[in-house]
Amino acid sequence: MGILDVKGVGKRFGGLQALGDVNLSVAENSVHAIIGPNGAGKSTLLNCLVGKLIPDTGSVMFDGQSVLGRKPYEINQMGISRVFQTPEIFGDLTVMENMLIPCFAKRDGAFTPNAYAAMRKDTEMLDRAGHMLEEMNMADKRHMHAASLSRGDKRRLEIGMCLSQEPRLLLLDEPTAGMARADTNNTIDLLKQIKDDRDITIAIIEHDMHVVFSLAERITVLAQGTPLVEDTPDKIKGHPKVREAYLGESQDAA
Amino acid sequence: MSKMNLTRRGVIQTGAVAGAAGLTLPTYLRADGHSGFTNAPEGSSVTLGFNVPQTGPYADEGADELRAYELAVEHLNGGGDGGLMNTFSSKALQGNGILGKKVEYVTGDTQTKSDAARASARSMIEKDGAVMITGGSSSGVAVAVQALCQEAGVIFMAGLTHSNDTTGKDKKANGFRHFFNSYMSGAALAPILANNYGTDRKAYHLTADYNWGYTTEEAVRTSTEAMGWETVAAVKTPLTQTDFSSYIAPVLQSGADVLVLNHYGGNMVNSLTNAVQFGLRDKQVNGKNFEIVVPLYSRLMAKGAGANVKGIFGSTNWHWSLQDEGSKAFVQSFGTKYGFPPSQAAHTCYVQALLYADAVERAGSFNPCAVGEALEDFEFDGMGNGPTLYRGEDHQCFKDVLVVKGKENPTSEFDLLEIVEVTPTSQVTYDASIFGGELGACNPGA
Amino acid sequence: MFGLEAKDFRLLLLVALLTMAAPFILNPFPVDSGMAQFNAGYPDLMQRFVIFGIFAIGFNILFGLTGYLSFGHAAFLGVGSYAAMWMMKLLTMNVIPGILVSVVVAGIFSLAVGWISLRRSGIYFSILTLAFAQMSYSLAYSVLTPITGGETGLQPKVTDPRILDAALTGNAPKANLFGLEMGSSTDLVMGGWVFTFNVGYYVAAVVMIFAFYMSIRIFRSPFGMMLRAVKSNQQRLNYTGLNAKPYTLAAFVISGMYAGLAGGLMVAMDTQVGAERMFWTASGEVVLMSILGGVGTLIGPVLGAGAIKYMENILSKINKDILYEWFAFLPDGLQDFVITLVYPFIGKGWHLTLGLIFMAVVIFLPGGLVEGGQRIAAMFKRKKPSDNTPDGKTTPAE
Amino acid sequence: MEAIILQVLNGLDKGSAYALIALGLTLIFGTLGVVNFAHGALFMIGAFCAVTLSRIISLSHEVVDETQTDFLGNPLKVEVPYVYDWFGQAAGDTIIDWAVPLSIIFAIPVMVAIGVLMERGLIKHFYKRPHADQILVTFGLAIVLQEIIKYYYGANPIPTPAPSAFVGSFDFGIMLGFEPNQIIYPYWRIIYFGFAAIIIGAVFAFLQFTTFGMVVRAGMADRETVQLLGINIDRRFTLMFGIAAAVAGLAGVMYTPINSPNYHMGMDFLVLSFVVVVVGGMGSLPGAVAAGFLLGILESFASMREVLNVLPGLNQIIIYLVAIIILLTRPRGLMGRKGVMED
Repeated sequence: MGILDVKGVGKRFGGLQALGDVNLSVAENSVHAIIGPNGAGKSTLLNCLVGKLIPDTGSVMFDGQSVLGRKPYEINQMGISRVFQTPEIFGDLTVMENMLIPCFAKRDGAFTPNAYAAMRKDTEMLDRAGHMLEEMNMADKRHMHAASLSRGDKRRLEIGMCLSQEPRLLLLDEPTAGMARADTNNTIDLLKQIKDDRDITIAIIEHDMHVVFSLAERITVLAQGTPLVEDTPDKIKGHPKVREAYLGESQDAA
Repeated sequence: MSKMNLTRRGVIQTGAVAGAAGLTLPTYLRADGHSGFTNAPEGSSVTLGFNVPQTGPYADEGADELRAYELAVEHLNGGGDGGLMNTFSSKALQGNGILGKKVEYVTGDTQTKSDAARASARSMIEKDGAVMITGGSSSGVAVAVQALCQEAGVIFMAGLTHSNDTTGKDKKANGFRHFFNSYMSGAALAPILANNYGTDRKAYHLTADYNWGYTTEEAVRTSTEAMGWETVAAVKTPLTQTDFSSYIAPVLQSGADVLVLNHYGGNMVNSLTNAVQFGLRDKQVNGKNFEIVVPLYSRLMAKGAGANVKGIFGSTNWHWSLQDEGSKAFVQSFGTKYGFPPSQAAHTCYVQALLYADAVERAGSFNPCAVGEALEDFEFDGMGNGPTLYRGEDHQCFKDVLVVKGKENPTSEFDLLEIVEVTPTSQVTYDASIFGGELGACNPGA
Repeated sequence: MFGLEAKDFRLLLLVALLTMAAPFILNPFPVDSGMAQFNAGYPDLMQRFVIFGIFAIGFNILFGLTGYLSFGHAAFLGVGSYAAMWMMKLLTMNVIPGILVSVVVAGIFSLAVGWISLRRSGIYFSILTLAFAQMSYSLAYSVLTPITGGETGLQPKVTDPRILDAALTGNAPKANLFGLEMGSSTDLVMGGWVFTFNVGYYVAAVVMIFAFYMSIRIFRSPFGMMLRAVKSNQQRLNYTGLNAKPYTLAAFVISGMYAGLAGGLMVAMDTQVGAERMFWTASGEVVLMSILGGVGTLIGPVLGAGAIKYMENILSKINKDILYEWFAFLPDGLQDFVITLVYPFIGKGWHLTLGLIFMAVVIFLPGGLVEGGQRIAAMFKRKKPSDNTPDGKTTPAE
Repeated sequence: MEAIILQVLNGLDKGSAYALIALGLTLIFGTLGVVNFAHGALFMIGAFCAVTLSRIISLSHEVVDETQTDFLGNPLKVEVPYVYDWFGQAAGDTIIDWAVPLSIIFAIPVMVAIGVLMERGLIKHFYKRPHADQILVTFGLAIVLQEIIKYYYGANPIPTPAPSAFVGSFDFGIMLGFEPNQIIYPYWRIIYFGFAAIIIGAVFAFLQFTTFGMVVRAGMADRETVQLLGINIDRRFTLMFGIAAAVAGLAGVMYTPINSPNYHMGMDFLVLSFVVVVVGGMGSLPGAVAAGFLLGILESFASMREVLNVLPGLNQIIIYLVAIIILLTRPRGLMGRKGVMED
């Protein structure tokens, strides 16, 4: 039993079988990567985990509770935070406010009509958000509009926002997609540090093998909607099936 | 502080400063209307408020009302040819303003919305010191502004408003109406319709779905049914309707042979145009020619409907082709100044302005209560509608009503209606109590 | 002070001072001068400034913060007005019950409309709100005439039951606050100037200052932040464990209650209600007010409301005679020419001016009048050497 | 039965007007992504093209007729149109009589010019601005346009009749075997329906079968890609705006005999046309047409007295009621695409 158990999940879009029969278990406090060529169903699987999609068959259990049929915000409140492929932040708000929102969501729940409360007096929240910004090395940018941050900073901010909720499971959807090598390495370092600093489970969907092999403790290879193999990074590296799946893909990509 | 006090003029000195923080200068504090009524004119002039639609669909009608008011002011101040002052039976007006005070005026835009009309009336009362408000071209506005004037303590001389409510259930002691109403239209029209179309007719009503429509339908129905007509159906149409085809198409199927359009303004122009388009008037039903009736006509609306009005009966308050001395004098005066004949809206507004001025002269005071008393049960002549009574019980004028017909061969763009009959006052008089409402006491304001 | 940041408190204080001193500020010209036409310090218009200010402040809580563009807010204003009017007819001419009930009724009505309309977003939401408002208007004008008075609207009458008040003697009932009549005024004459202090205006002004204060509280609360987050990125909000729907619904109801409050005050100041108060153009007007003043800013909507009401009431009253008076100093030919040039834009042409100003503001000042003010302020600042780095971006504009 | 057939006819006729106006609106939205609140004003300007042309045609000079007097007792001045002098009275009358159909030729270049001018002068600068700004600026433009028209033509409706050849109505009832006069419909409205069908068909064919149309459709789907292909999509979109303006204008021209045009007819149609477009689904041409006919037919049925006797006031709210029901059951209207105008 892992913290996240996916059993027999299948999803069809019209005539397309996006997910076949996915079985997956993510162990608590591990870093688990899901890799696979384009169209393998990685994103569909992720969307099934966070409530954006409801699978046609199977079950998804988080910490012993089913997430199926729950809304994204409910699943988040259960302890799953998601980082998007392109950073999803509140662009019109300041960096500080971006960080405050998840803090409030963690403390006050999905809806609190605290329309009369003065935010600037809520030192608990301000401190928590401030600490998180410091941890992310963004304290000096707290008054900037989030939209004006660099791509790398946006990514940091988004990860920081997720972490401020103290999630038990952090889902990352290709966190380094489109990044320059330097930024990618920074992100890897950041994730490693996160892993070292706290008790957290990380599930990562990734394309970039460099990232995967730097971070993951276990890897599931997905192809055509079904898990091909699941094993440790070392074993995966030399696995013939993986090579086959990836060779085909790399030719396409060229 | 607790007295209603809306005036700007006639400031008196009390020397007291109350509550106005930070004022060190010697000040004059207006505490009360010295003269005992709102906006008592002091100095050499008196201000009247002309509240007419200047924007919105009735803007042209409002423009004509404003022309009439300007003309009336000119005449009151002794300018021009004196207009109706020469034919008016009361000779109190001297052409030297009102009570020797030069008449000035302010204008406002009602937008034909009661909120906007009240806002502009209040600005004229509160800011400009108007002692009387007049004008408007719908009953909604008339009732709203009348209630305001009652509260503020000024006289309201209604402009064009045809609903029974204005001097019926919503009548007010400070409000007066010269224009006729739905009841009178019905009473005047019915005999003419019976003479021309026979007493065995089946009528189909299309009625604008608001107060004025209801009272007009009621009036025409009652009086035509009394003549022996049968009402086949009455369908209400939304005010905002522009295309009436779906209401007109089923008329022929119903077996009706007369269509009554209880519509005004844009509604009337469109519904009549649509009805004629459907060729209703070329049809034979029950062995008779199909006919259309428009209870309330105005020349401006007839102009909008163009050739479609030809031969269609309706009623109107006044028409420039009347040949009595008063009408001729007014048409002469207005036509010379503006180059075209006045509309009925212009006429009623001009007359209202003169009647007010005359009442002030006779009362010897601008006090609304005195003016109201002078107007109540006032009988006059020479204003274009024959002998007229301003009935004291409901402040409604009783006078002859014109039944008109769209002219077959107009000679100009103004020559659209011809007078068929002048229904005498006695036929359109009713008991003041039938519409309910409470006049209340006159309110002089301050 | 009052739980506000110093900057916000200064703004509140400024607004309070301006509203309290409005009779002076709005009457800058002596009564007998030619410019007196531009004086706006008479009770009706001052009352309208603050009432529409409240309406726009409330609308801005929904539109400015969440970005949901309602095209039906006039319906809540109208419903509030009807409720207040019925309180005046049935209970008492004291304005307190009327105003309270108008807020409650508008709140309930907006809860129902919001609950349905917020199932959709974007223009689909706008059209749903528009549809509800237009239905309210149409029904109030026609089949609901027994309740709404239809075309002629409702006014308090001597014959109304009014169970809490003593019987009236003949005269028209007047709205009051424990005996203090809304219509009563005191004039202060200073030289050629006359300043009018009206009870109704000050009652409305106090309510507006309170409404403005509440809106600052909302803007600066976590709740207000969540509303801005809804506008900024609903996706992220959902994945941050927050349920956007109750937030938007709460904002909708709050702004509906503001509209109801404005409607109730309108009846309290001027005892009349008509259905056209709910027509879609009235809803459009409050949208225009917000955008003209500056969406999402605290003070913008109030400025926008003032600007539009000023044009409607002052510009529309200028007629040709007044123009001739003004330009009397010009030689005849030139006078006629100038008047021909100006005339289309004033009096009955005030709509044209309004349209042109909207276009100009949207094209050149997307942030509305507030942005205009900021630009002017920045121009002055730039001249001074001590240009402290503007941290204007740090907090949402005021 | 007769009543129902009649209301279907009414619905088709009303629907064709709605569809025609909504078509241009959704075309502009679909191609340019602009919410055009001035579209109603374009419809109104079209109608005033007809008014203007008929005034030009009947330009007159005054001839004093000593035998008649005017209202002030002076000799009557009779207005004699120049066309009488040029072509004789009979031919002159015919020309004046056919002013509305002639206006179509006059209106097309005028409307296209206005549309192009509007796009180049104003709308162009608003592609990247929020929809609220687009709404406000075009709404401001609509007010300005209608005030200009009001300044020159007044507020009163101006009668603009159809040629006398089309006066009266056609008896469908006899054709279908009913009694005479049971199902009649005016010739001009039948023509309007046919005209609308032709215009709608032409717009669809144009988009479907011409290269220009294909590029525009591709642009509607994905503007950036088309631009990457090196096609000057902007110029085509400008022309598209001109075409949409012309469609609205023609709808206005042909509408003049049905209802006398006035300066606020555009505003009267504006809300309705937006409801039609949204019910059809933003940016969907077939949706707009389908919604136009649907609302037209339902509105007609709601105006039947048999219906009103049961549900008084239904005719007041039917359009909005239908809009609410459709939007609640079909989130993006009848044929809307996901993600369009939802933020």
